[in-house]
Amino acid sequence: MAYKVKLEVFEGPLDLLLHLINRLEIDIYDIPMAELTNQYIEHIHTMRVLQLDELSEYLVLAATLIEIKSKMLLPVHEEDGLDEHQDFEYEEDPREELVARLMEYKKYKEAANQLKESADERAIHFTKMPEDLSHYGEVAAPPPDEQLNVFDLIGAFQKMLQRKRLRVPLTASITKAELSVDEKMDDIVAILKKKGGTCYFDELFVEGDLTDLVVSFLSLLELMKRMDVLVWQNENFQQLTISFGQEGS
Amino acid sequence: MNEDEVMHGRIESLLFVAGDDGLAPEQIAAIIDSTKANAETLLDQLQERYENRQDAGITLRKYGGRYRLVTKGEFAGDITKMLENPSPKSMTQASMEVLAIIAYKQPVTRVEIDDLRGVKSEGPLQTLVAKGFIMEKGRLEGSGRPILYGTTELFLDRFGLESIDGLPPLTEVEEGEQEDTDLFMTKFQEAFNMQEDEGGIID
Amino acid sequence: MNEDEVMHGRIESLLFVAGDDGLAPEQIAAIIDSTKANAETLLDQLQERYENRQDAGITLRKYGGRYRLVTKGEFAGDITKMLENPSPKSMTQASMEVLAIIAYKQPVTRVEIDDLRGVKSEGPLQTLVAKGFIMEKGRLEGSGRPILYGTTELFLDRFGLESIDGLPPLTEVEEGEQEDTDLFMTKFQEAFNMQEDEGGIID
Repeated sequence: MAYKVKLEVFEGPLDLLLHLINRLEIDIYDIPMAELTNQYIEHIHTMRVLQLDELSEYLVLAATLIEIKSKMLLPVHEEDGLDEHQDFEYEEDPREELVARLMEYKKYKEAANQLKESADERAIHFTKMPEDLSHYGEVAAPPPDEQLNVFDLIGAFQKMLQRKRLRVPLTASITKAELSVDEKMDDIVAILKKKGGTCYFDELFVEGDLTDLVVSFLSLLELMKRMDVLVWQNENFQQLTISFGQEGS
Repeated sequence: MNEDEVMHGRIESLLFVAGDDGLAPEQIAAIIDSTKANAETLLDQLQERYENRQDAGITLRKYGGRYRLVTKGEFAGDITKMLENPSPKSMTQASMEVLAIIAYKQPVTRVEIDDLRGVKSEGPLQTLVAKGFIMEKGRLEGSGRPILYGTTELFLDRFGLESIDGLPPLTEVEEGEQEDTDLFMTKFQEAFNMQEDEGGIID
Repeated sequence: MNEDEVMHGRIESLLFVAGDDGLAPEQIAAIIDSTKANAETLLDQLQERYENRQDAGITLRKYGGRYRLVTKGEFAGDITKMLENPSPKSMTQASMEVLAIIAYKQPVTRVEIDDLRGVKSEGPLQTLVAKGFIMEKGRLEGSGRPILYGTTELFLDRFGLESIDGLPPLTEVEEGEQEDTDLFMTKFQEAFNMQEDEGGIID
């Protein structure tokens, strides 16, 4: 099992190759192609057993490796007095492109780690929500002419979600008491109607703070007691489903 | 003294993040591992500092048993000016949030938006209607018949969308929500047990 | 000096109100009726004060061209305690790689990213869009007119960068830099452990 996880952590064929190069303590600028190719193929063989989704991409690189290996086996020029190794230093090395790709990939892989560190540093600084300025006056707002950005919308949404995470109740003693059970019962009926008469239990408890959730639950209990709604489940451990009772519309 | 200074810093950071919600002295005491009385002494000292320091734009107020940071009264004029000098982005985070919720969840009621944001959204909604980005799309059947909001043609135009289906998916968000739900349910369980002990029900 | 102190107070109150939105120096200049350069000087002074004052729980940071108040790093523990928030799910290695490529090479197409990584990046791209870290920055002229991706303001904020130029330079790997590789493997191991903690690989 641990082995499997270790294989899954490779982010692609180049990542696997970098790993092998490091593990075999190979000089990346003088890769022994035969050895590396064998190791690589051995690895993807194991991965094939695991039905890796991106197997095809791994195979493409395997083909490249084999191609490079065979190119290196071919005598390029028969010049007297030079052994094969030296030969490659003057001729174009078939490994060159692969090495360049690996180095380029490695650069960004390291940049990713640096970025992660920056994100971690940023994450320890908390901020607050903008103050509600509506009581200072209306923001005069003619339709803006400039093109706005959908991605700003997503950004805003994500910021909100983050804040929501921060708004997890400070302590259990807080009672906002904004919603009564009666009001919440109406809300639940409204949700049910909107969802066409049936909804999952969880859908009633997606939003709100702790108090809201407690009130929602009590409201649901009350509705069940009155037989306004039914709560049922198809099988054990399945989601609870809420629907209108006989009295409901 | 030095020790106290650090405590003031700690408390300031807590109050800052708590924002509008503020904090009860008991909560502060629990976090800084001290007594309520000590927390209150520190809060009093902190308030005195804010009042005496000319370079402080904020001060400490106690409303309904909870302490919160607020801006000093003398800067109200500047804050009003902020409204006249909107951000170059031209829409506030609040408006963008509300617009995002409506765009992705439409048709949606104000109560749903408030719930999701954890804060009242009356102001941003008015702004968005005034800007012509959202409109009433009917009313929900049921108690109160609340207004359902949806986006307008102008919204599509200004945001360069062919149709509302052209919005990029928020798949990751759904996952996050699910996690939140799990967390909430754990909390809920705790609270429920607690309430049973107290023998009461929140109303 | 006294004059400056009052200015610091004014600016603090503005930044407090703006919260997460932050303020651009131009906005502050407009509100306090001064020049951008002067506003920036005052902001620098303010930041220095925050950093030097032990009793300050907050400080000033500039992310993506906008100044905002944030809590000091040393109080993160207290705040986490207060919020009882689970730390946000960290991103997968795949998403981080794609994000790094986009950050440094933007604008860039999916095909370029795929080529560089030697693996399809569709999933991570969608995640990054949904998280609000990347956006479409137009399309490449030519066959198929592929989408060009770039980073967003939110990316700068969440990664603590003043601007995209603030990215650390890419390290060119020197020949025979074994140490570097070791470091890389350490990181790799860390990332691997982290993912194990998450209990699986998300795509």
